[in-house]
Amino acid sequence: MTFRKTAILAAATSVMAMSAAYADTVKMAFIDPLSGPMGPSGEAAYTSFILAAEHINANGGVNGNEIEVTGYDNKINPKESLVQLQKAIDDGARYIFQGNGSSVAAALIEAVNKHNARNPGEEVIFFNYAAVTPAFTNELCSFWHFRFDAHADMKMAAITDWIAKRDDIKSVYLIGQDYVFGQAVASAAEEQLKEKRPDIEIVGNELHPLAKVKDFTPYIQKIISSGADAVITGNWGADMQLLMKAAAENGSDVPYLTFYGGSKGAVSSLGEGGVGLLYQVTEGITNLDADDEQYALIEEYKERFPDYDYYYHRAFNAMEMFVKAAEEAGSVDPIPVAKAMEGLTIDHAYGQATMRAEDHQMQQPLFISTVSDDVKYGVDNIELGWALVEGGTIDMASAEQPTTCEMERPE
Amino acid sequence: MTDTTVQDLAPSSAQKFRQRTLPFLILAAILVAIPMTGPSRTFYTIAHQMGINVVFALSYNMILGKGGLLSFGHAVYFGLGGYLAVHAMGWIEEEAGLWGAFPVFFLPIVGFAGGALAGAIIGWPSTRKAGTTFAMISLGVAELIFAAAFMFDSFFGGEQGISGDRMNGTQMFGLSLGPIDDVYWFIAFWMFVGILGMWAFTRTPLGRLSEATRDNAQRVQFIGYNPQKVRYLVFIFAGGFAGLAGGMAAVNYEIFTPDALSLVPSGFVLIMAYVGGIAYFVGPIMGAILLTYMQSMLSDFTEAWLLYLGMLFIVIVMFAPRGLAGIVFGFLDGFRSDDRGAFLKSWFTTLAGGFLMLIGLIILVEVSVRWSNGYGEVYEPFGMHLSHTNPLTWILFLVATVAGIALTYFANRDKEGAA
Amino acid sequence: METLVFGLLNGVSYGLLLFMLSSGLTLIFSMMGVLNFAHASFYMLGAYFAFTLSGISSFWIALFIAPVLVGLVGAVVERYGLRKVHANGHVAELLFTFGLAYLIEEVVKIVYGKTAVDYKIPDLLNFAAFQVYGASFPAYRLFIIVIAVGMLIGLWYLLKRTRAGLIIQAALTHPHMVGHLGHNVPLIFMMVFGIGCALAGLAGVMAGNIFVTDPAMAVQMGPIVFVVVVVGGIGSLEGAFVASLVIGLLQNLAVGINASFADIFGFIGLSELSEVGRISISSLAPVLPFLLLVLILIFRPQGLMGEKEL
Amino acid sequence: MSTYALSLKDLNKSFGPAKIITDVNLDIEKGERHAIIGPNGAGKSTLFNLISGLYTPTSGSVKLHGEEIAGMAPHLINHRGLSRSFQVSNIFINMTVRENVRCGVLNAMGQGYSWWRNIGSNKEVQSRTYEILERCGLVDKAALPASLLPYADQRALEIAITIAGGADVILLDEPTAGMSHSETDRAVQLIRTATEGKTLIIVEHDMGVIFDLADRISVLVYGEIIACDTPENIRGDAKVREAYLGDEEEPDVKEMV
Repeated sequence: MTFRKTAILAAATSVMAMSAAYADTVKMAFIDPLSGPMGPSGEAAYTSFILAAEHINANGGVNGNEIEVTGYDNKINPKESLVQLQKAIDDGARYIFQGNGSSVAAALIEAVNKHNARNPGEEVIFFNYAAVTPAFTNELCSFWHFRFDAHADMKMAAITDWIAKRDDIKSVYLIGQDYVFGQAVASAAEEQLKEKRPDIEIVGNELHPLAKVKDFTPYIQKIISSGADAVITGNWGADMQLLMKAAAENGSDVPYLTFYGGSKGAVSSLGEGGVGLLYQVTEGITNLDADDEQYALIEEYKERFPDYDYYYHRAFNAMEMFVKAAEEAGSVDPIPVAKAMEGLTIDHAYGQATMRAEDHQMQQPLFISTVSDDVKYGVDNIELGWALVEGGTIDMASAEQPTTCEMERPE
Repeated sequence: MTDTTVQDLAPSSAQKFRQRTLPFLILAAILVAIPMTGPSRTFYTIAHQMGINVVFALSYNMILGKGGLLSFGHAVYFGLGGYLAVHAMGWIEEEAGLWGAFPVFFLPIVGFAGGALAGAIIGWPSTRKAGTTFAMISLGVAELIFAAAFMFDSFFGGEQGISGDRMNGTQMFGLSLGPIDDVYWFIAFWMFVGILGMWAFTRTPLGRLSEATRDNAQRVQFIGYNPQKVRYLVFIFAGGFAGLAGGMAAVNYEIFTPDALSLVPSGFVLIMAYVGGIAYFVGPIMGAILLTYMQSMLSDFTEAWLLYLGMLFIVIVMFAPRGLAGIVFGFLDGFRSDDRGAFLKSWFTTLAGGFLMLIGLIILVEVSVRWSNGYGEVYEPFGMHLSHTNPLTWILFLVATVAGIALTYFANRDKEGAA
Repeated sequence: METLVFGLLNGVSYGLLLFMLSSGLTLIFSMMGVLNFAHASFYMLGAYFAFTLSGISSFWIALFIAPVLVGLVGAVVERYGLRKVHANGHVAELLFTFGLAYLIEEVVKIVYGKTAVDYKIPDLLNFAAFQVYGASFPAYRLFIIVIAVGMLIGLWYLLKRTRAGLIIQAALTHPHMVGHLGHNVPLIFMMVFGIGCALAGLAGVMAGNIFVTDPAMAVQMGPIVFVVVVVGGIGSLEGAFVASLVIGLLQNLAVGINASFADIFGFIGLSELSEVGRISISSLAPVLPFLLLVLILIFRPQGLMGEKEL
Repeated sequence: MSTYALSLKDLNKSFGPAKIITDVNLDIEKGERHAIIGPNGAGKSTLFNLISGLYTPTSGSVKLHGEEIAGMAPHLINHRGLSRSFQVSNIFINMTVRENVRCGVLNAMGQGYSWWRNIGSNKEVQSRTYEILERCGLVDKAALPASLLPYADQRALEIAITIAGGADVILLDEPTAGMSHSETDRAVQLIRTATEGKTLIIVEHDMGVIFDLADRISVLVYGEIIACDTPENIRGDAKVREAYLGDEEEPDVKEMV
């Protein structure tokens, strides 16, 4: 144990020692919860960005510059995020990462827009890696905002695509949190199902208050008695875990298609009960076929950060895309990098990804996976992990959604 | 009897100047001097938050310290006032009705109105009782309003909240409110107004009566006042000033989200006021400044900042119930007393003891946090390599803690011996 | 029909769980006047202790040892913390427990990590007790009911049939008199606080594995416990029992009602499309207890079965 | 037709099965100084609490200047011109003596709840406060915190607060309890001047004080008024003797008989 940690430290110091060779430092700020109840969510992503940056630096950095990612704890509070944003900008950061909470992302988009308008020459770019409200790349779209995660409608498109292929699913139950996001998920599901499989009956459309329910058993019993063949939910955090625990406990045995089934602890809390019950949609899972380099990365991550699992593949995508854009632009300044990023395509471990120019929404293939006991990499330090389901690969075009964005670009 | 004899009972005008006018002159001088030092943007950002929290904490102390009402839902009035101000900001932008002519600079007045209105409506049933009943009602109301915030999107904007743009409408004092140093004057102005207003309130008959009701509600009844009415009126004002702070926050952040109404900020304002010292007018000001700083800066140094916050709070509750202000004024009193030498000796021994215990605590917490994370990170203060396997860590921890406890013990034994 | 049956079953099991939690708080509150904000934190400690103990021994040992450990922690907190603050009045005591809740959460995070631990239902009870209308009722929930009833009987026996219980009962109704009778009041306080915390710990042992055992569990459960105690009435264990069941049933049955405000108040012209009209009863279920709290405090401040006002 | 300052009719109060006050009838003239005496536990304080609004009568009526006040909230009764003191000093300990009195004065001036005035700027309030402090001999202690006052001065302050509101019916509950002889003499003097021209109802154990002050005396035993007459007649009343002789520990009996 001690030996391993020292070895990592030695590696870390050697990276530090090399830093003298860089021309300059590109400062990037990671603004997300790093303490409090949502702390683990932020930390799982933060560690991914740290590792990605280390790899880039070890390969000579970006245009000869070293990348430095600094964490700023926003306590998942929009106002505190703005304070942290000011601190980050003061510290010289010109690139901001954030993902936890659409309210925070909305506040940051607004704040970055205003900052850039009020402080020309000191522009800041916001890389959104997980806030999935569709509006951010539609009516609220901004030149200064790039999203690397598929937004809610895209994920829903993947889910409904998969359902459409399954003739045994005749009825669907929708359950979600009673606020903008949950409502948006429910209406997207309704619309898309009507279009792709008009014969499917929506037997329930339940909204429960956000983060208030302690026992989901009554909801599960409603689902069971409705006779639904599948359940779709956008729940996250405790609402997601408690829902799934209650489902397993009460013998619900239909697929639960989730956005956030991959959140930490969900699989282990269900145990074997999660097999064939919990499904998720993501841009990649560790048990997809990939090259050895990717496997090495997954293993390195697990070794470095034993509390977490390799989950934020898009963090590595975002960094890779940034480096490529900076190289094409021949600069690390925000505006040229942002312009180079528009329409840029990268090849990552699980396929291609393109940053659509019209709305700065990353287009990528999506995967539906479920909990399985026959996997290469488990999660939560147990044997169970995520395995691709049959017909679970949704290609880029199928997931693609139209945009209403009318972007204003600086000249 | 002549007027002069009557006046003799009141403090002299020199005293009045020293105790009442001078502090405000000093405050104004500080506020004017700050921008001259060329502070950074971060400084401004945190100073603005402090300004808002100072007003918010003082408004909370109107009911806790001066009114004796413990509330777990004060953020409701901050939030509702702030929401109204953000909406007003939107109306200014759209130039709806007469709003087009309303300067953004005066939005805190709208916040005040919103907070006071919410206080008037919610306070009506809840201030009929004091004590624990009031505390419980405030908790229930806060939960209800917070839940409602997610149901009524048109006013609360759901999870994303409502945002606005402060660079609209009529400009006041040549401030566009765009750049952060423009906003500084806005915050400084309203913080000054808020402090002055709430201080003046303590000098009104109602303000004094509020303290009388806190101390002895029964007696107040028998000299002809209705304690419920006193509590209700004070509650409305506290709501109003909380709303004023909300209005300041609305202009500063240009966004309001339902989080602002939740139990978290309500608990935080309680901690700010109590840590600062609820028995003193300046207490909440000190508490707001310290805790805002801790919230924004301490979290950069340690992820266990909430643990330190909890510790600080418990230590204050257990050992210094009069808060930071009590410590400061206690020191000043002791310093002026006849037995200055003995007092200073005991005071500084306690201070040194507390400091040593703090070092012990920090070592324990920081080493534990890193060990618990398991990333192999090591706590390295002043170039020391304090891992959890290093004996030096535990020697330092033990020495600091034991020495700290011993020093505090002796200091207090001396004190008791002297008394 | 099936929603009703399940609503009743779940309501009772959830309600009894709430009673386990709130009986301890009722004891503490009515005897000591301390509104223990950290009560749910002791519930969390119960779950975590049980997790550790069932890891090194078994669930059945944890079931007995963990509440005792939590009780000891509670007694220590009373002896070295609360007692010192007591002189400064009830508000100071309340604030002390408020800070304690922060502290326990942070310490738990350091010791057990920030994410949920894998605290599982024992295999022996991990099966479906019976099936109704296609849904299974888990055996563990029946077990909760059994344990809660057992605790109820034990508590009743302690209070009505033992000398210590008689003193506690006397102290519940006449807190100032007990000292005059020559009893060691500080010791009684310490015991009551310890027992109250142990009951919360027991609830944690029982609930930690059907819900999630993570550092946020205290914050999630905290407010609802207050609701139970206040709604039930101060100093009334019977009241806490009734309130627990009422709230358990209320929350579970309301979920089954799909009607929206527009359906109910349609006759006064409330539209399905308006924001108020869209709200459905089932979506309100989790906030109903707080509505109940506010209404009770305004219209019947002594609670459902309490004798004195707060 | 002249109305009584205070008129009690068939007043009853019971707590559960215990009857504390039974059919009390009492009429007090304007300007009268009326004393209520009786053994401990006779219900004297309960009677005060019923009159001043702390308790609601079980049945019966209480009329102040002819207006029914039974069951009214204390502050409303106070507005109608009745003010009381307490047996245990009941003052605002965190305020100075001057502020204590000022609280009472403000109400009389109709400024109780005002929040738009500076409390120190009203001349009338200041002079009235000064007047009351002077009358109660507290001027030199005006700036002291009330908690630091010696006991006798706290009792004086209690009376000062009671009369500050300008009520014309004053109820004093054992104003000299626990005082030394010289302090008692001073207190009697104070009560005399402070309540000049007002209706006074006083509960006392010190018979010296009562015979000094009272125009009439009511004797309350087990919740009933067994006698109500001038001091001279009470002294000779057989029923009163009997009631008091049954309670030999009553210290003032000998002095009285």
